Amino acid sequence: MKELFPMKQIMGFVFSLMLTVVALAVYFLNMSFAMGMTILVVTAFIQAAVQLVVFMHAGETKDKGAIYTNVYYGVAIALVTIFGTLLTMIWGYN
Amino acid sequence: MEFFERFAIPHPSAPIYASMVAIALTIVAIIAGLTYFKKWGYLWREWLTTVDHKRIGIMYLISALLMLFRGGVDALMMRAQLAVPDNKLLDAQHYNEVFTTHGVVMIIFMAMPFIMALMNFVVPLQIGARDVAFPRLNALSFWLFFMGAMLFNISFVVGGSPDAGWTSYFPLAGNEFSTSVGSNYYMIAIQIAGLGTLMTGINFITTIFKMRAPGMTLMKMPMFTWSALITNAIIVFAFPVLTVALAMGTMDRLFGTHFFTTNNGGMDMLWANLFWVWGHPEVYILILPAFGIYSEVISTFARRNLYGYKSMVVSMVLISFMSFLVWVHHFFTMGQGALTNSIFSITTMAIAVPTGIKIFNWLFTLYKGKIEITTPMLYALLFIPLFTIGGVTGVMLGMSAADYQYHNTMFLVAHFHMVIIPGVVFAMLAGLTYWWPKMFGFMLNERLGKLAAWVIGISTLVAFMPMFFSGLDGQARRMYTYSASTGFGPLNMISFVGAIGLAVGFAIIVYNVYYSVRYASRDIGADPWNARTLEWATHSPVPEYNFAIVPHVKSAEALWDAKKKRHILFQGDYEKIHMPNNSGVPFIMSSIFFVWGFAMIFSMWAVAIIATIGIFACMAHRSVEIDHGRYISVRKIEETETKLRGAK
Amino acid sequence: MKLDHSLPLEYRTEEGQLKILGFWIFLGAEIMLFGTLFASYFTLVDRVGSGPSGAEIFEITPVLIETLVLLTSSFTIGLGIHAMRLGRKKAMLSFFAITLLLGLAFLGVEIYEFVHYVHIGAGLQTSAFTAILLTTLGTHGLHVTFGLFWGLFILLQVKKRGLTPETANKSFIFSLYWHFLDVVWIFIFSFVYLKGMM
Amino acid sequence: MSLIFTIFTVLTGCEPLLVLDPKGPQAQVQANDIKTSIIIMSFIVIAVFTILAIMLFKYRASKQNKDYEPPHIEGNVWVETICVGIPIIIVAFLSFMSVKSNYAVEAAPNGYGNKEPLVIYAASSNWKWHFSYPEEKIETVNYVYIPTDRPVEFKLYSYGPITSFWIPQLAGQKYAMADMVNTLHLAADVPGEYMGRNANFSGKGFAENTFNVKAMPQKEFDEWVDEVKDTAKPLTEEKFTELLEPGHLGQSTYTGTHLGFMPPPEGENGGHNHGSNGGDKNMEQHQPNETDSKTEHEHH
Repeated sequence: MKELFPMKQIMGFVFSLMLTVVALAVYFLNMSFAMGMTILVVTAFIQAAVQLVVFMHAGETKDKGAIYTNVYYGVAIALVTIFGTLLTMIWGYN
Repeated sequence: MEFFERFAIPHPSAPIYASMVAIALTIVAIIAGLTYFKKWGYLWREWLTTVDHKRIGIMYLISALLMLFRGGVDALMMRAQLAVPDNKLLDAQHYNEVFTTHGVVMIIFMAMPFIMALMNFVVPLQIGARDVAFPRLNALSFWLFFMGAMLFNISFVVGGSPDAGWTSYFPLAGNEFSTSVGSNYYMIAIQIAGLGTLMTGINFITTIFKMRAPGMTLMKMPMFTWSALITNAIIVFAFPVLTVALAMGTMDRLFGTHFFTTNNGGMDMLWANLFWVWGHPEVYILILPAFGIYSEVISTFARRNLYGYKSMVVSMVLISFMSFLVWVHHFFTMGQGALTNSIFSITTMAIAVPTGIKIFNWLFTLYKGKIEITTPMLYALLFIPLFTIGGVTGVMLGMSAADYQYHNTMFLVAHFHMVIIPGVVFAMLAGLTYWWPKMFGFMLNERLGKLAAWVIGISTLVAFMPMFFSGLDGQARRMYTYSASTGFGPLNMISFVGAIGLAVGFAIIVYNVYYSVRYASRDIGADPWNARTLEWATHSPVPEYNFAIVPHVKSAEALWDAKKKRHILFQGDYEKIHMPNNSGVPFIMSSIFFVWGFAMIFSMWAVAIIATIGIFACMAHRSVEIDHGRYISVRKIEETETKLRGAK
Repeated sequence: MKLDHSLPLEYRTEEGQLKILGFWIFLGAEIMLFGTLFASYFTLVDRVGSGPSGAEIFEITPVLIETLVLLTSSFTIGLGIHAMRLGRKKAMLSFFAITLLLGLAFLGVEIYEFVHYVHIGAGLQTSAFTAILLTTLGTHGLHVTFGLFWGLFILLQVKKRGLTPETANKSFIFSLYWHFLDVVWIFIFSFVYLKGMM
Repeated sequence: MSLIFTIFTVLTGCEPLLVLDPKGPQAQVQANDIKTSIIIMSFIVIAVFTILAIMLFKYRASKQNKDYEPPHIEGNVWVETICVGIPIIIVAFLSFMSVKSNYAVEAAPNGYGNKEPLVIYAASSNWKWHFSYPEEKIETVNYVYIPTDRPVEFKLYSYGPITSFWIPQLAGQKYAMADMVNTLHLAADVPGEYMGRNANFSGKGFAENTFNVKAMPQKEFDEWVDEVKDTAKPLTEEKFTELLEPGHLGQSTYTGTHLGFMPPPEGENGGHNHGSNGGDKNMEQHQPNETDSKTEHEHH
């Protein structure tokens, strides 16, 4: 009967609601840009990880190596693209 | 009448009218021929609806060769125009259209399908699989590419060709400076073909990860399969960037947005940036499968195992990641400052290190070998020195301060042709010759093949070496003419001679195909090259199920070890084989995509909306359809195997 | 067809396993798609031309509603897959139906938001900023719209054909897609809206 | 490689290649980089050619015994370390050189640092170049005079597609774009006439999108400026709008510049990082006599 109750899912949901509330602090409280961005980066990436592990079951089969490599690789290249673009399009000129 | 005026060519000329007539006549001839010989049913059943990776590979091959011809004619026209100063053969507008289509056709519609052709045909055979992971998606990939290519190619008879260069920099390609529909063709046709490529990427990664023969661990995969895996990984992460960039460009042109315009906050630089975020990995998408082919060919004809297998794999993985870190070297001169340029200058030169490892590994594969110079091997041996010249000039271009002098000049043109022609085109020709017997059951003539290889090899040098010098002498690329006082004349004349030489070389290949179809022996067995990998373990031509019994593999050179160490590849009895059913949906859906693309290009919204609904209807059909495939019975397998063995 | 009974239904056939891995790789491509949109967004965010900036047009209420609705829908589809793995077809169908309704609600709020933007002079053609804002949001919105149709088709199939390896496989893949859209939304919520209103 | 090099140099008519015949410090830095890298790269090319020749000479099947079975060789750590190590050393050396040169070409020319630079705004339009001298208050089309022995800062921007400002013998190129101003530093050591052109494809008239550069001693330059001020017609807004029309023009000279009535996209008028002003709005804004103060907050 234990597995009938979706404990994992409920924990995940509560956790992601909490992270949303934390992220909302940047709107309701007055803080510096750096502080706000730090909070947003941390909460967004933890939320993404929660979805990935709890809801998407990324690690449950023997293909998990391929799946995680794929996701990490995608995220790494997306970050390179974002920061590289900012560097060449904006920061490089200042 | 007004409705039809938009389809007119903005800059008509006699050759374009002649092409229109030729295209019309060809279409009539094809339709008449198919009807007369009652081949419509055959065409539909065996080709248009096929999901067999081997047939899809052959269709890619035919498309690639057609496009090679088209892009080659463009190249000849350009070199002829520049052969003498102040030439009047082409005017500026035509020259601009010609070099734009030459670039797009050669990269997107020639080199890409050529790679797809060989990957499709060879990879499932090399890993001992029955087909790719998603056969129907594979057919859809091909037909999307094909329809994209056709859409792009009708541009020069309907509405006008794109004329802003293959890089299509905004704002030149935007509404402000480009009023014909040419750049719409560019945006939409490449988008459609790109979707197909992305699906291929997903398909092949899944295939290679999940469908390898028992015993074939990742480090026991043949090098071509490794290169295919890495290439497709790059495709999956690079092509979405192109999708976004093209979508933004399309919106600028059709819906009046301001992404890349010169007003309302638009940023022309962003197009260049996104284009090259895709564009540089694209270079490696082209070159890595070529490296895979050379690895197979060199080790086969040196009669030795590939030297440094592990470092080959590691260097490819490194290249795949680093290829995403260097794109800014395509616009060092944009003004982003010394720090940014320094970072990307270092990453650019660093990528030469893993590439260098590969060159040395091929050289050491020859060490203590028993080198037999066949046509594929000759291409590989010509590749090494020519590609080295192309490669080291790439390192020179990577020095950003010096790049201020190379950028946009013939030096750059010389560099990337010396990389792409020996790197990609020679590899494709080597691969074509090498796998031809597996595809068609007979070999291409070796004497004609070697003659063509020599002619093409020497002509490449003659055509492109002079450009290094005219570039350093101040000849910018994409100039349709120059005055005699510049002194560029003699160098460009030499290039023109080289271009003719290349044309002669390709003509010899065409003649070789004709000659070999007529006269070559059909009695060649399964393994005419005495090769090392799994694809040569099945019959030539390959039966639809590839292997009657799934092979068991113990090393990266499964067939060689079977021949030398008596490994047994095929154990057990025949079992019934599950195969996918043919489907007309990919072809129909892609045809609707063609209509959709055409409607978008000419802003015919009603047609575009109907076509969009059609596309989604095809997807909905796929969602609810029940298709469990079919089985080939043991009796049928026995019959086929006996027949094929008898042919030996 | 080979059936491996130690695995959940959606993984039981070889074809099913291929499809799940293939879909994960597709999601890799989607990461890059949205990554590129974000790269463009961050580049163009200050280039507002003569139009409004983000801080001038963003409102917290609809954004919060959208976020909560989408987070909840991600939770309910997670429950749906949980029910599916327990073989409870009815519960699974209800959870899927709730998910789709929440998706519809999300889309409704988003359409309201778009109409509002256009109304206050932040249309697609206003500036580079509005163009990339509406394109980024619109790409996500189109994904959700596509997901609604896709989900509906799967719902009907499960209802008609029951829980078979095929339908379970399709449902599982759809749930991956839906969770992924939620992840994308979290990033839009954080780095488009909250950063813009900070 | 060097043999081919000689042959081609002879073919081009004994004249040295423009890029390798620098007449100013910036082009000199670039020519040195190019020459050094050609020499280093020649070694790599020669090494590869030699190894390939030896392998082909020694291990041809026709030279081997018929029963010879090539051995199975996995690889060798030492050989592979060398094959990685040497390229890394070369790349490290070239990187060092590249970074040093980057900072050199992006700064005031070496040895001229203490002299006051001459600022010239160079704007491209389809398919012409407009040169404005804000201090001298004169403007030229399709030709530019510069003094020797004095650093020159070209401020580059475009009324149209992206173009690239290039004077091979004085400095490498840099883009001119519609929504921002780029700075190109150069100086001419020797008086003379130099070829300049747009190197980035910009449409139909691209091939002829060239300009002449004449470097002369400061005294002659000052005389020329005075002469222009005495003889040339003033540049009105109507006249400049007419000049912007697509097409080719010969060389012409004006007193006054367009910078007053059509300020370049920099500082508060720039599109770059300053989103509130679009290019269209720039063209309508009238802000005379601001050019001098504006040079202070440019992008570098």
